[in-house]
Amino acid sequence: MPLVLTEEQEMLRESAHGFLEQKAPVSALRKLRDTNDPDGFDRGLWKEMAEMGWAGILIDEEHGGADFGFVGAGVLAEEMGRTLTASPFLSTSILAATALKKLGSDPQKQATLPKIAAGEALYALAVDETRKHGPAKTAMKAEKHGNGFKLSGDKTFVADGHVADKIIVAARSAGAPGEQDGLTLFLIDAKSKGIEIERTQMVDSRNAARIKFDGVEATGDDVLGEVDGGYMALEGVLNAGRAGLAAEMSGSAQQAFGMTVNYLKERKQFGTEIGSFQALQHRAAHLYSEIELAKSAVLKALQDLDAHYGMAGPICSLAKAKAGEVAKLASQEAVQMHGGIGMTDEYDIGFYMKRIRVAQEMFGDAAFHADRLAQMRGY
Amino acid sequence: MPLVLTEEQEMLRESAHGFLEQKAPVSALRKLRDTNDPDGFDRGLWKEMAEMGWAGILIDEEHGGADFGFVGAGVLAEEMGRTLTASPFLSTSILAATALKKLGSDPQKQATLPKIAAGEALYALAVDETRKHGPAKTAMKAEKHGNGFKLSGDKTFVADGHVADKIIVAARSAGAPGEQDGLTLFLIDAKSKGIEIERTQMVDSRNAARIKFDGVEATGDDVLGEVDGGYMALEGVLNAGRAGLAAEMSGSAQQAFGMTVNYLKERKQFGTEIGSFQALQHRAAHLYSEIELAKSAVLKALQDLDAHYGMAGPICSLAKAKAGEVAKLASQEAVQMHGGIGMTDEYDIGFYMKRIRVAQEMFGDAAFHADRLAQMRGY
Amino acid sequence: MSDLETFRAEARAWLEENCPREMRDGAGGEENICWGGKRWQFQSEAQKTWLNRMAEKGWTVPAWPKEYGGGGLSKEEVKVLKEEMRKLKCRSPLESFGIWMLGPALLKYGTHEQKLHFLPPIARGEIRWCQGYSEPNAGSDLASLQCKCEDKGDHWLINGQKIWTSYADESDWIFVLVRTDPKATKHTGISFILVDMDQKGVSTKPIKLISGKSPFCETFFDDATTPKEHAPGVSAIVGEMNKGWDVAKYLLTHEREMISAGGGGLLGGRGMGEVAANDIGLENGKLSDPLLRAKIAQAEIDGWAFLLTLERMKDEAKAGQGVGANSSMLKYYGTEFNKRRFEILMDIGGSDELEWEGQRTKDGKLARGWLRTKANSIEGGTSEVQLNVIAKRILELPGA
Amino acid sequence: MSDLETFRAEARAWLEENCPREMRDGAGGEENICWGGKRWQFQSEAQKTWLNRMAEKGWTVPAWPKEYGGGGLSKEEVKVLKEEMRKLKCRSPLESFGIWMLGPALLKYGTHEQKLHFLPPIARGEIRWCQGYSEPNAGSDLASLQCKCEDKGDHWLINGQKIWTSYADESDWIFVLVRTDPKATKHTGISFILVDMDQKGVSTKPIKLISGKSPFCETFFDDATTPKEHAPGVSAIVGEMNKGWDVAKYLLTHEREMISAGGGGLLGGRGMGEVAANDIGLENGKLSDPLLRAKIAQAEIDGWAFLLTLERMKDEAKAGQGVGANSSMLKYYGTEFNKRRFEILMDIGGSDELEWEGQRTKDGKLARGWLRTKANSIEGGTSEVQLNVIAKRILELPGA
Repeated sequence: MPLVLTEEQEMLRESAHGFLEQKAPVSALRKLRDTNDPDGFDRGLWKEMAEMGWAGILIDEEHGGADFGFVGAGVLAEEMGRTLTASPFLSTSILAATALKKLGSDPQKQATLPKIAAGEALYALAVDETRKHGPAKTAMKAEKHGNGFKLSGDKTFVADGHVADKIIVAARSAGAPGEQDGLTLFLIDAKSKGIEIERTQMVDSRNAARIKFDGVEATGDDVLGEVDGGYMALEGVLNAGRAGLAAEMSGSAQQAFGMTVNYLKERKQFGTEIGSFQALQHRAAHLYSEIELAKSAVLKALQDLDAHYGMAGPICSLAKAKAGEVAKLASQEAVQMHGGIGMTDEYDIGFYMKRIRVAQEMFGDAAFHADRLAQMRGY
Repeated sequence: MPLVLTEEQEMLRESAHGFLEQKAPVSALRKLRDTNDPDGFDRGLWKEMAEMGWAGILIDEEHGGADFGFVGAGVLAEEMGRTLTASPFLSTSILAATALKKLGSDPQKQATLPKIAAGEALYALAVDETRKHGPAKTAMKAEKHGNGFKLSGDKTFVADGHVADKIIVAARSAGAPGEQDGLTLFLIDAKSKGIEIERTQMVDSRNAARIKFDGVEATGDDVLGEVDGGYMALEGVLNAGRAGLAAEMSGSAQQAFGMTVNYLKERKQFGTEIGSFQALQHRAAHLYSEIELAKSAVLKALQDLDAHYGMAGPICSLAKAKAGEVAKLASQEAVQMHGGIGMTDEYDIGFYMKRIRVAQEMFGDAAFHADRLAQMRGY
Repeated sequence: MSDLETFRAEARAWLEENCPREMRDGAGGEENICWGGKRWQFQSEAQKTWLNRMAEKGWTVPAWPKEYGGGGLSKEEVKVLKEEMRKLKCRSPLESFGIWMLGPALLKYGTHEQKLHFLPPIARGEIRWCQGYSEPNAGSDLASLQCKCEDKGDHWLINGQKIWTSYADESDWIFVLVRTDPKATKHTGISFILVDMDQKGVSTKPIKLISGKSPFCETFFDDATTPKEHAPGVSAIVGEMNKGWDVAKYLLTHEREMISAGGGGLLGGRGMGEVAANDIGLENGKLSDPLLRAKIAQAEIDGWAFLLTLERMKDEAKAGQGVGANSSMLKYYGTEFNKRRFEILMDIGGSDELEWEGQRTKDGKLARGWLRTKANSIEGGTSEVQLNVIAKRILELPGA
Repeated sequence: MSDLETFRAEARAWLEENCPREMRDGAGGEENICWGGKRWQFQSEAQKTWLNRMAEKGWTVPAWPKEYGGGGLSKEEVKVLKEEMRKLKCRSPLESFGIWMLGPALLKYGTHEQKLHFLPPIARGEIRWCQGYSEPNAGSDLASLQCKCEDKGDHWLINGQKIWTSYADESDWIFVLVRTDPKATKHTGISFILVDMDQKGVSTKPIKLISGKSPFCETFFDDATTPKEHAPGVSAIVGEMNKGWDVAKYLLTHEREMISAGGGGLLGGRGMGEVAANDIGLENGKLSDPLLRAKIAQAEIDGWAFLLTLERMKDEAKAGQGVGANSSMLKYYGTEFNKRRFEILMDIGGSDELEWEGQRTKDGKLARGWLRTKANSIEGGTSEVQLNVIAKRILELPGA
């Protein structure tokens, strides 16, 4: 498959670009932050997105989705990264939609996917329990209880956990923390007894949650996929999320870089545009190259998720690691090249630096994925 | 103690500088290479150095040395690094002199140190057995044999091993490869039965040896230091060598950088000196900063070896790692900034790149020492 | 007993007797600084007592001449005094831009009358000064500044805008770089002038940074005035008219040296490796995140080598060796390293330190600190300017 | 069966019948290349037979028009032919700078007469060409070249020196950039001229590199001559007089594209991690040298992403998208990455690979390869020049 967007995907990109520039520019995120919006995103806007088919971008037509595949989802994520659009797209439309589509039973699908596609239900994926990502580290207990389970433990860094109607949560039904075997995924109502959700306002003005599970009851019907065999299933879902975040960061990097190049052309110092200084030119040219590399890795990861989902682990790690590092560099160079003005809250560039820091941390940073790649390659 | 050279040390530096520029410039190394000199260094020159007190720079006056301490030795190594002087200084006057002075019994000292100081005996230190440094990996056997030992095993990367009269060799008298305990150091005559020495001509036109020990007999008098307890003793000696190599690389880096800065001032392209291009200016300025850092680490390591020899492990690792990385960068920037001419054998800059590659590999490269530092700091 | 030892004993005795208990907690944080000034609210009676006693002794500015409110101490005596204060954990009685910046400028370029008029109130903490250098469109190119200063006979008329004026909203007076000769080319025609901020023509507006609240302000001059002489023989202009650039350059170098000397605080607190071992944990004795471990190990090498370089440069200066422009190198490397260090601390912190608000992170203390470091390589001369200086002044590379 | 499938079947049948067994070992190393030329010594009868058969078919240069000695094949047919050759492991019958460089230049800028005269002997491997571009004092600044070419009525008189002329000592003819108008400014007044090297006025001297022997030479022109017309209507100058810069630029871009397209070979052979695991060994399943492991993991990420970028750029070009100047980006990144990769391979090799001579290292094969990569970012336009091109042409940043 050629490593370019199809005409259909390109059209999606263009329409998303126009829509987001108009409806969800950085100023919208700024407003959500400054008004301390309780949701942290605009429910009206999300409804509009759902009407355009974005909420169900990964969902098959049978369940009311647009079925554009991961490349389509990545195209949207990238454009949202350009404008730093706050929305439940990653948590609901990528993570939850993938989990339910790949792991759900027919009744589970029937009960969830159409609602997601319609923008009527919000989801969150709860995996991490410590400051650094690592699904195998999961310690949260899923104890047998009658015909079902009782879940106890603490989750952190749950994106959109504060607004989710339902939570997909990884818990340990067997084995010990550090082991891959013994994980089970559950689909839990956020209002279940024993759940306590604390909204956490993050560096990027987006929202996540810390969630305490205190003997939360789950029946067998709430299990998503196989009991004890959830690790690889979870990895698949996480890979989709990683590729989505990589696409988002690629978009943010491109936008921050574009703003910087424009600034270099406009800003004068010492009697000339600062973009004429060769040291800055070379740094900009190097960054351009790095961004091109990140774009390639991201597109390939999305294509591979569509073409052979189960084998996309390495390429998703590549995309997440590379896009994360490149986006970080792009945001750092952006602030430095903008000088003092880049440090002010009034200017938008800081929002990019903050969002990129959060996005690169989520589901494993570059160090995590480089290590993972090395392990997969046997060294 | 202030982190500057004393007046005495500064005088030593100046006299060494003048002497080496005149007697042992890069052209001398080139000649040794092109004539395929069997020693790989100039014995006459070594004699002259010995007469100036360099061979015994670390040896106390009682044993005929100049007793200038490690800072003095480092000053000489740094100046030799500037001119890429080939000599047995590292192997004999730093490594062997340190080993014998710190570990030798009185009779051993009496028998060896005056000869070293007089430039009459050459030594080599044989530690490594595999491509990457790691004393604890030592597998060479020292089996009990009557009142003494029988040594069997292969050593590699033994600097000046092809000309050494005596070899200080680390062997395993107890324990298994990977363990620190169980090493013993021996002082062996290079002509002993069972020793087979193969001269290896290295990338830097210097010489090392692969040495096979096949049941070489050693008596108790040949043991240097304690039986089975040689690891920390060896580490001390290696630290001295590491600091010496770091000093040498710092000198090489400074010289390669100086040549490059001069070239930037002279060479014209696009109608102006290439040194006026800001991208090159910034890279040169960055490299300047890095070289200053390396110089600081090197000087501190040398001073600490003098002040508290047994505690100098971390600082010697710092110096070796930092000087190695900086010298590598200096040689790379030198070749790139010189352009095509830097690639020609006719020009000297390639000699620096080659020597630095070898010196940084010897007794642990930057990765080895960074890892060692992390371990020493408990992470 | 040498004179210095006698001084040490006396200083210690005086400090023991005069430094209030509450001022002996070694507290150095920004929130505990006594800045002085007309609007200053002392945080405690002890803070006030301590300032007054030290000011009376001349020890708020111990190296300044006695006639200007200082202690008239020699370099060695100042060092001894600081040592003794450190031993007793005495807080600094007073900090201010008057002490750090204006004082040195006046001592070097001011007339005797100017010194007599302005220095003692600084030493006593009565007047709080701020600095008006940068302008919104000048950035690194300070010489391009445009703030206009016109001669109106008995007074000057000032119009323009300054940016990054730290604590301008809490200060009483401002020392400003203004253009007194609009026709002159860039470096000439600039003067260094002293202005009372208590007037309608001067207003300030705080700047919010990406890290949150900041001491920085914008300062606006709309028909602001300052008399030609603040008192008989006390000119508002420091140094020669139209030669304010010399004063500014002197202060910039001074500032760079202060910043680079401050590098000692770089590795303050626990090392990165220690923090990581504690927060992330070990596996087989090594940090369980091996790539992060590699990053930390490399950074610790550079950080240690940098600290040794600070030490070496100080020792070289003492020995009368060393290169002046090395302060540019230290400023460049130190600020870039500090940014790198905070990136790593954020990596170690992981999602826990990404909470911008709330008790757990003290409202995102580390994250705000991380973002704040991004300005290190911009303020006080950007990294690019420092590299230019190294290339030109140390390496003597030709101009473009 | 489509036309292309018919062609594939025919090509395969022809290759099976005509490619000698000995030429079917897939040997691609430099030592097995057939370069052709007047002084060429065939390494075997098979090599000669293979060249002649392929030349007769026009398949040494399958894409060139038949009238100029080529095969007249379409792009798709060329691709099919290469695929079939690869399947049968056929060696390339002929390689040369005539095929890579001069041919494309003549095809684009030459007259019909020049093509008829010069191309067929290239296609048949009868004349070996080399390229005379760089001069000792020009470097990246090609336009500053000084090699003088004077009009002497019926012939040109050439004086000057070229450097980095690959295989000049084994070549028959040279295509040279010369200055035909000494008064013109840099980019103008340069012509692209064809010169027979078999004359007293042309001499060559091999250049030894830091990596050892090399194909590079210096080439000296001392009153060398070339007739204005090599045959009736066959001018010695390609393209317009004084406009050789256009030809040169075209070829430089062509060269850059060839180099960047060659990036596919970058990760040829085993991966760095695999080599390291084998040569250094594992501990708890991870490379026993953890910092080297980190370095490798990071490099493998960049290497993989770079390969994907090569793929993407090719696909974009096919789709009619893409930016032409991206060849500069690929050249820059690819060569810098290759240098980095060889540094790591040397790190992995450790002391074993530091032996410059002797069997164990095949006379320092890896070390020489490592040193040779240092020229990658210099030849074919330095990394600095590529970054300039990206800044100007892609990012459209203003000139200094």
